Amino acid sequence: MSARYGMVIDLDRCTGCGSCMIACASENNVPSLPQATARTGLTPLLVRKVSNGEDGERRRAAFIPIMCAHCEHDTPCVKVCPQQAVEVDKATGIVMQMPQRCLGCRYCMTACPYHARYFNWWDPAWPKGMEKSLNPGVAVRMRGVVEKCNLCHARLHAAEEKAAAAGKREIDPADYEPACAEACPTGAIRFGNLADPDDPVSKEARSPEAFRLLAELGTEPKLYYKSKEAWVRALAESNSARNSEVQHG
Amino acid sequence: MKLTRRDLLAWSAGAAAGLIVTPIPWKILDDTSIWSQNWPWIPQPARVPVEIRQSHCTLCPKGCGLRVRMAAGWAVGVAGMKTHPTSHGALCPLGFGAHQLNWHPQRLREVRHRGNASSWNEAHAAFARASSEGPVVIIDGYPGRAASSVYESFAEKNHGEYRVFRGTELRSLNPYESWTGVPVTSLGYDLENTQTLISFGAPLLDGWGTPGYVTRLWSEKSGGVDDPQLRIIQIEPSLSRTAARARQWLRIHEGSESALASGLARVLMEQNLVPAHPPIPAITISDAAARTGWSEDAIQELARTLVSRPPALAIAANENPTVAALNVLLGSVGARGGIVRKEKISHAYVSASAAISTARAVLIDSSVPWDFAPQTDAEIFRFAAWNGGPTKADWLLPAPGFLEELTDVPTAPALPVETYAVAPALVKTTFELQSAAQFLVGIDSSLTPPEKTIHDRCADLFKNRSGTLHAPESIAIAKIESVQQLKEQLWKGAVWVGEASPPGGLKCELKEWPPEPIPATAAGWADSWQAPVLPPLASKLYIESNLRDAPERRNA
Amino acid sequence: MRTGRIAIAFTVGVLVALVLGWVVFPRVLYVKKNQPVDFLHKTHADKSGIADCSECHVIRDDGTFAGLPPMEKCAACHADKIGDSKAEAILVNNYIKTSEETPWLVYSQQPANVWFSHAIHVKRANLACSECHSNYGESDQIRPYEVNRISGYSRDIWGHSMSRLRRAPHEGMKMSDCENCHQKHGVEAGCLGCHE
Amino acid sequence: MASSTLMDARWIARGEERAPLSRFLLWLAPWIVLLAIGVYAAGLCLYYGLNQTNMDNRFAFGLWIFLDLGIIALGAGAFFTGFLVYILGRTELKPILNTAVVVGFICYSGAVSILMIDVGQPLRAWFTFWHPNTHSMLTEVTFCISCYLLVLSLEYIPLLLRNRQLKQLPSFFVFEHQLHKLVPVLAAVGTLLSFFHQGSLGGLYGVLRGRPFAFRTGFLIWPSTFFLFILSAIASGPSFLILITATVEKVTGKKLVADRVFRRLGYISGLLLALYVAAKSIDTLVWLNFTSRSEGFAPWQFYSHKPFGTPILFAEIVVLGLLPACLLIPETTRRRRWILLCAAAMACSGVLLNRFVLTVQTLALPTLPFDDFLQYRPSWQEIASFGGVIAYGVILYSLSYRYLPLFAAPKEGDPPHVSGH
Repeated sequence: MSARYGMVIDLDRCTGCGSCMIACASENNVPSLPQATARTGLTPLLVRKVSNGEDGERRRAAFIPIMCAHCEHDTPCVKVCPQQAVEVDKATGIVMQMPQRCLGCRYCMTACPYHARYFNWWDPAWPKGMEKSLNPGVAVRMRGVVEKCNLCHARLHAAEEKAAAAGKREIDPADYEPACAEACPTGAIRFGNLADPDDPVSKEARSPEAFRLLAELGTEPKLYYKSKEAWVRALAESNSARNSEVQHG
Repeated sequence: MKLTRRDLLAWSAGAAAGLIVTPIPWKILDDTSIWSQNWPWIPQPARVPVEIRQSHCTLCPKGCGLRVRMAAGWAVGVAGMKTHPTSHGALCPLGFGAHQLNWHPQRLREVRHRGNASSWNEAHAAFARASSEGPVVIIDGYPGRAASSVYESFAEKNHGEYRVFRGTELRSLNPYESWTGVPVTSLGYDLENTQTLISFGAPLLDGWGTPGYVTRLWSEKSGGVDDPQLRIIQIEPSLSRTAARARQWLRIHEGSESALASGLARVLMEQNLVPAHPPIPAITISDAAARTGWSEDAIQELARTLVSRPPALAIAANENPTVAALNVLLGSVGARGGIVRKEKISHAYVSASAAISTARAVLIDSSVPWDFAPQTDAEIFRFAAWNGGPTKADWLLPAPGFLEELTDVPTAPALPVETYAVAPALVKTTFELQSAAQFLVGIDSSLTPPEKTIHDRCADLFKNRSGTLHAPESIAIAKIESVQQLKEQLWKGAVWVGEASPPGGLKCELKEWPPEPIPATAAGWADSWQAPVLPPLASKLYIESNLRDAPERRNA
Repeated sequence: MRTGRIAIAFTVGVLVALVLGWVVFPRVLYVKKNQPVDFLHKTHADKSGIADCSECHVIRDDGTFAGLPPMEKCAACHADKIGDSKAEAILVNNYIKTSEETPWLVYSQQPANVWFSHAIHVKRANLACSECHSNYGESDQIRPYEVNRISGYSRDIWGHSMSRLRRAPHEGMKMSDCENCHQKHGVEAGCLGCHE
Repeated sequence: MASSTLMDARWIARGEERAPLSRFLLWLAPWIVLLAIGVYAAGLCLYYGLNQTNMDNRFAFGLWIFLDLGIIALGAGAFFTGFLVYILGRTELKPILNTAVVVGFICYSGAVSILMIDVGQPLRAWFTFWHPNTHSMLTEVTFCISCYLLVLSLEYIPLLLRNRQLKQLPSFFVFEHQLHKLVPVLAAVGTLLSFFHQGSLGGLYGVLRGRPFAFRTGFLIWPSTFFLFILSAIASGPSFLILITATVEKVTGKKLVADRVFRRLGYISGLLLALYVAAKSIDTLVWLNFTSRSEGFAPWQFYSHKPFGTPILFAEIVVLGLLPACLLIPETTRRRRWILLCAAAMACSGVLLNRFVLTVQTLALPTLPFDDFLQYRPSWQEIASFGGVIAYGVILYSLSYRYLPLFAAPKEGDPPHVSGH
């Protein structure tokens, strides 16, 4: 039985606190390097602040978490990788980035319309002793390779192993939740199996309220958003960055 | 036979041809690529089993429930405890990186005296001498713990003083303490029942109070909901995170919150929107409009909104008597959805101010924010797990860091119910640490050590038979069979929650309309964060992204 | 004459390269290390009646594999010396009495980026231990651990045969070996299935 | 000094006049310095990693990719001349053939070395051969460029062996002769390989569905840029050969190639350029009106960010495309050497501009509605490596010119001028 994991993020519930970003980095042993900047840092999950472009009291702001959308169809990064370091996992639909295979050509980064892929510009490093706090399930990446959200695959591994030990073929959905969804204090990030019609997240993704960024590119991303605020939806669904006032600072 | 150049060429050609059919080039190609996948200067996590432990965050007094992933005696990941009755699985963003804090480069690893390395023995001797020579002031940032009782008894026995540093949430409750006599630690905001919540700059959705308590209520009742049961109206000069997500953001001139509160009070009274008639504020509606930059109509409309969906509650960012008086006018003090009194009345603590007149020594607990700098000539003994930069303290004493000591977790500030939990020492320590309480017990062995106090408190809880244990299923305390069982549960991360007290029991009348306070603002978690340093991963929020502005104080 | 001489020089060149590549190179590439204790699987199977690998190499309830048994497991029987072999003395004096974990060198150690689940292979796929680990359990001789100087991998990953052409059936634990077995059994895992 | 001059003279082809060694070394000196700096910069990138560059997560490709695409386009003269001479029998172009091979070799080896620095893990670059993803344009590029570099080396070796000293080794002479017989085959293989990798380099960006500025539909698996790149490369290649040869003539003060060879090259370049401009115009119209809109993007928004306005599009197609084509095709303009040279320079610039727009503008443009338009400034290490490749080219060409018979008049008399097309 093949699953299609995806997310629905309720933008109306996102307060932009950033818990998901830190939980993600911690789960996946992403380093925080003193040299890194907003353009060279590693943020497999990045919450972006957007505004309606107005000034004064008419100004409104919202927060849009951006991560790998795990495009299902004609996945831009998969088809460009010269050495099969990226693939759409058949069993889960996870677009899997293999840092050990990657040669760091960064072609996939130019292919990704969401800028959800990050390059390890430096070798990872931690202050002395802090390597003891690394998550045992996730291998640390070396410099010179691309990384991105793998949907906390170490948790999927743990769930699979647990199921196998218990003599089951399918994992218990309760055992597999990515760190961001787990961390979200308002439940804005919801994770589920889009292939399961009864899954609440799958239902939500099919509701008319749900939308996707750059859906017209035709890549069938599995990262859905929803918002009741008209300006948020208009902004997120427009394909044009006409508004030069748009601020994500 | 002489070797010629031609022989050498032929030999080289043969060697090159031969080399291709040996493993040398291919194995080197393969092995160097494998080497590049595992090059040795990159740390790799240990291959050890992961064990889940539940506990509580003790970095600040909000006591959020933790789900800690442990490997080989170290914490390797932190998440919120989903079943926690007040924090509901949420943590502040920094909490998610807290397990790395113990290795922060700014960690205090040795006793330091005026910038030089010293020892615990010298520190003991110095403090013992000082306390015999004159009064000692002990400042605590996290009252109500077993450690706090050590400080209190020490201060009492040595004719010293015990003072408590209050965070912004407690400070916002200060006016009610002075009006009702109920200490701030026994007061709370009953947000569960509030329908209209007007915040005068309080970062309600950005780490205010127990973050999970507020955000869960908001996300269940308000975020993305068509007809919200909790309407947050944010009064703030700039578009903060809370303002961005509130039902309504009303922009106001910097520092005019009190003027608006007074103006609203005037409208409420003049238009008979509320029954009570306390003293009328001096400010006129047109004055309030001028100060806030609003129209008079806007103030009147807001006043009507406030009474349209009761209960309404106003929360100030800091100590603000006019906002408190507005609550009195709205009838929110001692009422459902307003300011309530917890069942158990603790005694009032002297609030710590920076000015300390007569003291021979000042001992500052590690829970007091690093920036708190007493103005005194006394010898300062500063306990801290992390060095937050330049300090006036004479002694820097390395205190336990994240999850390194057994401590109890009393009720978080501003919560409407009593809670009690325990955070056992989960992780190993690699150097010599002492908490301030251990330090004092080491000097005066007649003091009750914190472990004993925690045991006594558990015994009391068991004896009183009231409240519920959340562990993670709820168990009424009456069903617990022994103190031992209770302790076991608490050590495994259970939380005791007291009975909700009935509304009322909190009488508050104003004799005169309070004067405007000096404006003071509060930032979100950055302000309530008690540790002097941030986890390295916090750089994701303010350097590697543009999500937040960098806090002013940052230790790389 | 001239061409003959060239042919000889060429052949000598080829031969030198072959000797260098097939005889000298493997010896230079791998460093031999001895295990801290001369542990014999056979002795334990025969004398102490340990019948099953899983008695010491445990799969935990959550599915994780404990790998080599901890010191307490050895100490349960070897609290005091059993017999007076040299290995026994080393075990008891250096490790059990100091309660220090024995720094075993793991022949089948995979790198950090590999995720191999014993639970899935043993419990779900019902593979016998010997399918991958050969007959270690019956070995009556401890062999040295050989480590690749460049990659740091155990020699067992590549296999003993340098050419990888004439290998014993269970020799080699490179990715291609995993892939071959998966293909043979018709099990598709994808990258995600085995890498972290 | 005297003995070294003598040594040097022994390597120079008989009957050829070359500048004194001291002057030659003086000429080389600045280029050697530039190369040394470039090698040092490249070493920094290899040792410390790509943090030495100013590229970042959104500007993941930078100056170097522009360099690769640019010099490979200009290096197309090598395969195309070989194709014209050996396959189409345009033997009148033979005098330029050696230069074409050297220039091609320089361009391709330079591009491959920059590519090796540009990847984050060069030690694993061979995985592309072992685990190739056949759907990736980059795989096609890697395979074809590697193979074609091998072909160019095989074409370069006979030239090398024709050096006065090396020629004396009998076995080398035999080898050279055998290899020389292979040249037509190599030319054919080179043409095939080049056809594919020039196209794949175009496809590299054309397939990027996620970058609507670059994305193109096309024929079967190939986006239109695949064909446009081939066409523009073979249009600019001959022009580049004209420029190089004319520069060498200027520097050495010798007449190396007959004017009619220049004019012939110019004519070929002009014709192809005209064809390219036509194709590019159609492609642009299709893209503006259909491709981009089908992805939901109003195409003119791509030109709303300064300095990448529509003037760039105009310059690319008209000023540096149509105009040089118009100058190169008619005999009257082509006859004037300065017009020929200017037009050739314009044609090369036009193709370089096309490569620049496709690589740099594509990355600078926003894709998400709340993205910024980005700017990027290469670091000195990137610029120095770039300069190092140029210096490497100049040095290798200079050495080849000095010691190899690049322009030796072919003995088998020149065929008469072929007229009419």
